[in-house]
Amino acid sequence: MRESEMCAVIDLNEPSQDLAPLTNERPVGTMPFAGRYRLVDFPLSAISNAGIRTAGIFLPRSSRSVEDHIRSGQAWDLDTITGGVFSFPYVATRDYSDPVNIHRYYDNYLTFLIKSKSRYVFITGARNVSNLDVNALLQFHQASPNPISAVYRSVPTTMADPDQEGFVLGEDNEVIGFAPSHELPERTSDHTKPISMQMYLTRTDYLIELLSRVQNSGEFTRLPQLLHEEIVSAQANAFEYTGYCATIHDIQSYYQANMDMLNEENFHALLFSQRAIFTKNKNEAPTYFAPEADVLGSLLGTGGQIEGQVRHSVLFRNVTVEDGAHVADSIVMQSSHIGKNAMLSCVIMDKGCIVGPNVKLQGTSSAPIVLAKGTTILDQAAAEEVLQS
Amino acid sequence: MRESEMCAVIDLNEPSQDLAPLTNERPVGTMPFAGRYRLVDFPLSAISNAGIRTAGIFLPRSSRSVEDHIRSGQAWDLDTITGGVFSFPYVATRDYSDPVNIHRYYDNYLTFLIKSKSRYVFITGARNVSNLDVNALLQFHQASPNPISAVYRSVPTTMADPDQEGFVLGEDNEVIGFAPSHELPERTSDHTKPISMQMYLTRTDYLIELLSRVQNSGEFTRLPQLLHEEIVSAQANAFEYTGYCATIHDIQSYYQANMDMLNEENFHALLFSQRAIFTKNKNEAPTYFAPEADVLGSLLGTGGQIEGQVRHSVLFRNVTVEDGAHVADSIVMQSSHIGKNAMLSCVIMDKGCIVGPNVKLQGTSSAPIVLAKGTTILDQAAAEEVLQS
Amino acid sequence: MNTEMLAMILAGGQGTRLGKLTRFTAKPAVPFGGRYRIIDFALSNCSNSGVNTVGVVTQYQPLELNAHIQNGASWGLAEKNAGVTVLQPYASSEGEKWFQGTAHAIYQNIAYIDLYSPKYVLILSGDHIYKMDYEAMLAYHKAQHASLTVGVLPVSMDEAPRFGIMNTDETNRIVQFEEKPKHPKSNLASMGIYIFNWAPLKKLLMDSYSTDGRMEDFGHDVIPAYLNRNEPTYAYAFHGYWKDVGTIKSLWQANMEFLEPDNPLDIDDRNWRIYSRNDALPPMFITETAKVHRSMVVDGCYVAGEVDHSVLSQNVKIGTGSVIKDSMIMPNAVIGKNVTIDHAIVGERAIIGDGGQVIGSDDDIAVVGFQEVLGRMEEDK
Amino acid sequence: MNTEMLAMILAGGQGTRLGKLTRFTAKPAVPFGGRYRIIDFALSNCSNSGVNTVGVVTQYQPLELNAHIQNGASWGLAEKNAGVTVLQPYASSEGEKWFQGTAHAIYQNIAYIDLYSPKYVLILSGDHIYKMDYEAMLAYHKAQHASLTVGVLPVSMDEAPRFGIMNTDETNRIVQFEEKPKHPKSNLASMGIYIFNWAPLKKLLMDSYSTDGRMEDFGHDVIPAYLNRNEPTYAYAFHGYWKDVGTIKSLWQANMEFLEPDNPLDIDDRNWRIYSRNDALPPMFITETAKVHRSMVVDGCYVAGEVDHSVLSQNVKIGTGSVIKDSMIMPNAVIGKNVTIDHAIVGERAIIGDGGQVIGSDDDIAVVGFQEVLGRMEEDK
Repeated sequence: MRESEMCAVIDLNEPSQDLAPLTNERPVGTMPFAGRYRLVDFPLSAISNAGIRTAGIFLPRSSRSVEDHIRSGQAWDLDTITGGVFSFPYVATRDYSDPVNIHRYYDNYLTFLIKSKSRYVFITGARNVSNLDVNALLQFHQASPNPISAVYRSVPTTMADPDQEGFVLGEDNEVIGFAPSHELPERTSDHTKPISMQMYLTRTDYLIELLSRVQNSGEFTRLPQLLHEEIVSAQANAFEYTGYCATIHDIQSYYQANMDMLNEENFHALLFSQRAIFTKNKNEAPTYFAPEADVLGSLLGTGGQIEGQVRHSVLFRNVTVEDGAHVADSIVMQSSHIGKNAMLSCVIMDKGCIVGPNVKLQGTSSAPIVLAKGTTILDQAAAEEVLQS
Repeated sequence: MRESEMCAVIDLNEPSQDLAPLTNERPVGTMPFAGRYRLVDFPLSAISNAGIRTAGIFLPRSSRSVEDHIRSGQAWDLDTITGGVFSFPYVATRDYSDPVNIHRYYDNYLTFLIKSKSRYVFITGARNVSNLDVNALLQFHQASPNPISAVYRSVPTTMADPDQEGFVLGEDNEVIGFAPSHELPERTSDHTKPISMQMYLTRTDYLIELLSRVQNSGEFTRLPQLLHEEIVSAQANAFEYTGYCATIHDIQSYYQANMDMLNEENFHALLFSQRAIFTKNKNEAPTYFAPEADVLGSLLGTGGQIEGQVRHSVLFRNVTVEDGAHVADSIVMQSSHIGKNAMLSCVIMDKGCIVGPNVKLQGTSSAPIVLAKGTTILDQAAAEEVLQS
Repeated sequence: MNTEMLAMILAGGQGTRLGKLTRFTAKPAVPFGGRYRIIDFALSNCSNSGVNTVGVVTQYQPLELNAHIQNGASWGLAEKNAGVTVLQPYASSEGEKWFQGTAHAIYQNIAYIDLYSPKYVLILSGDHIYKMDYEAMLAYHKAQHASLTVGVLPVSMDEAPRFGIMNTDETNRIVQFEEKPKHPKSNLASMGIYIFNWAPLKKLLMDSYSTDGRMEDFGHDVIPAYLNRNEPTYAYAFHGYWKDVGTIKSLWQANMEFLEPDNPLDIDDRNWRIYSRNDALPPMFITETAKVHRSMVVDGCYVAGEVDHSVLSQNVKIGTGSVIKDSMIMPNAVIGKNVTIDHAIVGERAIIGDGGQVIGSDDDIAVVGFQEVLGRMEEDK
Repeated sequence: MNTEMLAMILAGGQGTRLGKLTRFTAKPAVPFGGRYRIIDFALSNCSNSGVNTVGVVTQYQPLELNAHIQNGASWGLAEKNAGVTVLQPYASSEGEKWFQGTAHAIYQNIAYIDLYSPKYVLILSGDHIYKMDYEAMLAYHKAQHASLTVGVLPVSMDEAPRFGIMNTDETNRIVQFEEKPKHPKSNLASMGIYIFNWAPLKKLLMDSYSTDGRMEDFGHDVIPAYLNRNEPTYAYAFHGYWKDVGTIKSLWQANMEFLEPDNPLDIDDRNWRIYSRNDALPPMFITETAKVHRSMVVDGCYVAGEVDHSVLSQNVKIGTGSVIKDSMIMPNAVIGKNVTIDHAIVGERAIIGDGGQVIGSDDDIAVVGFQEVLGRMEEDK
């Protein structure tokens, strides 16, 4: 039965403090992306495209947006009778000096893994936006000697974030250690460093045994940390992902990843490949371009009303750009409204923001202005106030 | 649009301490009932049969069993594009001296009610097992003068639990007060007392206004208490439900309600009426009655294997009764196993219990023996141990 | 099962007047307005009106229609004891059953309708663009104690000779039906929308097929029979936007009207949404070389050329230097570079090679058929 | 879309040999084993084998079959770009399309199959009771580099003259096909299960219909043509429980075998579940006056009489004093009081009035048809 060949664990407990205010009411995993998606659509689509029908979602503190988005999992074929989405409540703030809580922590994972009746488990987060072929990873794993495989990408030394964690690789391309990027040796052949994508594949029974062992030891180590230790001690097979990838860890990286999608090559690699990206469906009317609309180099969702000028921007669904408004190098999320003759440049507007007529907001690409969800700025005085707060 | 005529709120935060150990890992709402159902199937089916497609489920502390059971809501047509199940996390243990938490408490309800775009809202719990015609309640409400309606049933004075709460009714059958049953005057016409079923119907905008008012006052009153006060101050129209009803509040009432279903009249009234009771579907094989099977006066789920004697009992799915075993006046939940020549009388076995060969367990109808989920009793010595603990 | 009113959508027509656009698909599956197929309007009206049991009667090239409708969940119509059922011809022990006309199609599907024991049956056509509340029409039908209510559209007296015209008395009771009258007495045109009390209609159809008086068509046979027998038959006037898109010209016109900002169809009205099947497509990409004005564009489009007063459907690609004007481009069409398209409808999956020209006029809309290929693309990475 | 192997279930047969049981329903929709309909076995085998695109070809009384299958979700077959499609006759611009035989039914649905561009097509029959892993058969097909693999069942040499027999060489390659040979050379009976490489089969069918050599039937036309042309054609032997339930006798027998505790069908095996549509029904109620032995009973049953060595389907009612023996009772049948039923099949929704007798024998199974009413019930609250 192919359905139970693999299951997946998506852990949405990822660092989000540097993404505030966009992550005030959502985890990194449900941040809107590229005019239509949420970040979690990428791992969900990857597993769906690999034929995986059983997924465990480990919920973060603000779980409402995750549940609203995933619902029954239908958009990713995760609602079949042989599979399903199983969500596990947020547990990070429990008191883990209490042995009962320690026991429960592992029980959540163990229950899911045992019920999945799968041979392999794929473990991922959502902040590494990519379009991974999980079946290729499985084939690689099956042909490799060690019990766990870990995914990395090669980042040119000049582009590597010095704090991102990378692999120290052994002679047979096995993981022998971890180090922050700036401490890693450059691979001389192509001047890159192998950066971890925090995605793993292993046999389900192997992970069950690992978790049971830790559970019985009475010690407490969270799964990400556990895997971290395990891939070194088990000398994980290192699988290189070569497609587009961005790690969303702060406002700047989020902004840049969206802007990356305005490059046709990136757009096609991530969103228009053989492996489609699925998302929750919405019935919206087509976007209307008025006689005076002037849009260039941009991505737009449906349901929009465009009367003004849009340059090099990402607009989500139901966005209105009124007559005479200029929007450049910006990200405008769902149901936001930009008034007549407003001028926006390098701005990130969260859902449902309103910018009034003639308001000017000018950020920079290295420090875009961020408007939190539902912000209303009716005039320039209000704008100054918001910017100073 | 009929879909948005009504929405429903199902609040699963109901007292469960007297139902331990059956409620150790589940709320009252997901207690198995009558060989096939969970208690929450009754309110869910009532709203589904009334054409309601939008429901808010307020989750109790142990929410896993609720989410596993309801999933997308498909079994109750609550997964359509125009509606859905919206679940709200458990909040009862938050610190409500904190104004932020107070605000959020009401926001949960308000968000749901506003999003529902409904004209009316039906509010219920799950512990009053019944088969209510919610459309009849709506028609009654529309024809009644006061802004809220409350459901009661007439319980013969001799059968009324003295602590259950009833209505003090005015001349026009409006609610003018609350009192525990033993303090209520008997209605001389039929020697009954009007007992509250904790089900209400009101205009959605009315409830929104009520909740907003309290939210803005800064005081904190939970919704059940709020409704409690409101139906007196607004002199709620009292709607009488006349079908089968049982309030599940302790082991004895739970046991009795299951035994009630072995009476054909109750069985038909609750489970075989015009308004079908829907539940999560399971693919099980037929139940096999072996040559020596001897079953009388019992309800059985599918997937069973019956070789022994069963009398006046309720067996859920996948139950095995081995050769020579006797099961009488008992409730045996899913996947339990009763060994050769075991003798059970007045026993409640939770899911996945095993009783070994020749073991005797003899409870009484007023004090049934309860085996917690997964209990294994291999011999009589183990039985004594379990009974004494 | 018991359903108050069940809808039957007659989606059987081959739509020969739509020519190349329906060679491989049924007319109701023809795309409209960028995001929709024609039948979405009838299905969404049903959903919004609380009519949740719908039979779709079809016998012509049903593959795409079936794939579009699936189980009806896209329109909120996949409930227990309800839902959308596609009804095709089948064989019974009495022989093979093809549909010979609108009333005959109902006659052949009596067994389906009786599964739900409806009190009323709503008959709809699958090829009209409009938003209508059938629940209000049913309320009217009940209030009049009608046996049959016919949806009618007031048209100008000039246009009336092109329609089936209902002549009514002062109570809206229909006293006469005239098919395309030269000298119309009224301006109430039949929309082909009927609410019947099911029991008498079923009896009439069964009686007619057990004798020689076979009732094949509602307009031609059934309505005259109802009037003859003095059955209470009323007209229910509809006043909103309504368009029969049965010809190339009217389909093109309806798409152009759809572009008007104050189009009375009001597609954006969130209280009466038009639902459709949703595909997994990326957002629209408008490149640095594009110009888009007075147009509707949807998911999956890639626009590098100029689009003026046109409708682009899902997954349409427009190459650089191309100009699309006063046209409707259907899903998955690929337009190469330096193409000119004017007053045209381009069918699904059509390919227009570089430099191609597809030019029609107000009186003669140019059409590129389903999967038709004109010219060829230059090599391009 | 791209599917490695697509399944086509040929469910078209009227099943005339099942007589009164199929007067209003297609054979694959006939109930079996209390909880199932015959087609559940083929659909569940597909689901368990990872074959998730399935076309069900039918033209006879499809209403119940359609209502049963819906969108295939009950079998886990409702995925995007996959799923179950019921394929009925339709009209194209070339005319009306009825299915004239097994191969002709595939020919008429080439457009459907090509939607998924499969490499392999699995042909199944909708009226067999068995559990089979088609994925293992495909692996065999690939390993042999076959163009066609035929599922075969080793039967006893006595039985062989009743079947289509495949004569093979030592590599399992089929060298000869004999329909019901008087003197069989082998005991490998065709199960009517085929894996074809789609491209050559499509070409063969299209060529045959563009000339006079129309290939209507797989056994009669296609397999001989494959052998003639020396296409690599292999036999794949199946060794589990397999039953064709095409006659009243064999349907009854299969139900009786289903009651055997060590029945090799192993319906309880959780690694190869047989799925079916689930209705909302209460648990079974066994009253104080019942006796139930050696029997299968399911949800919704109400048993007040004696049931011995019988299968009761969903929602069956057995009144007090009645005795049901060696019989199969189909869904929603109502058996009154003091009825005797022995060696019988009682059809769906049949009603047997009080005191009725339906008695057959091993050689002549008694049958009460779909919705048939025998006798009448006493007044009873």
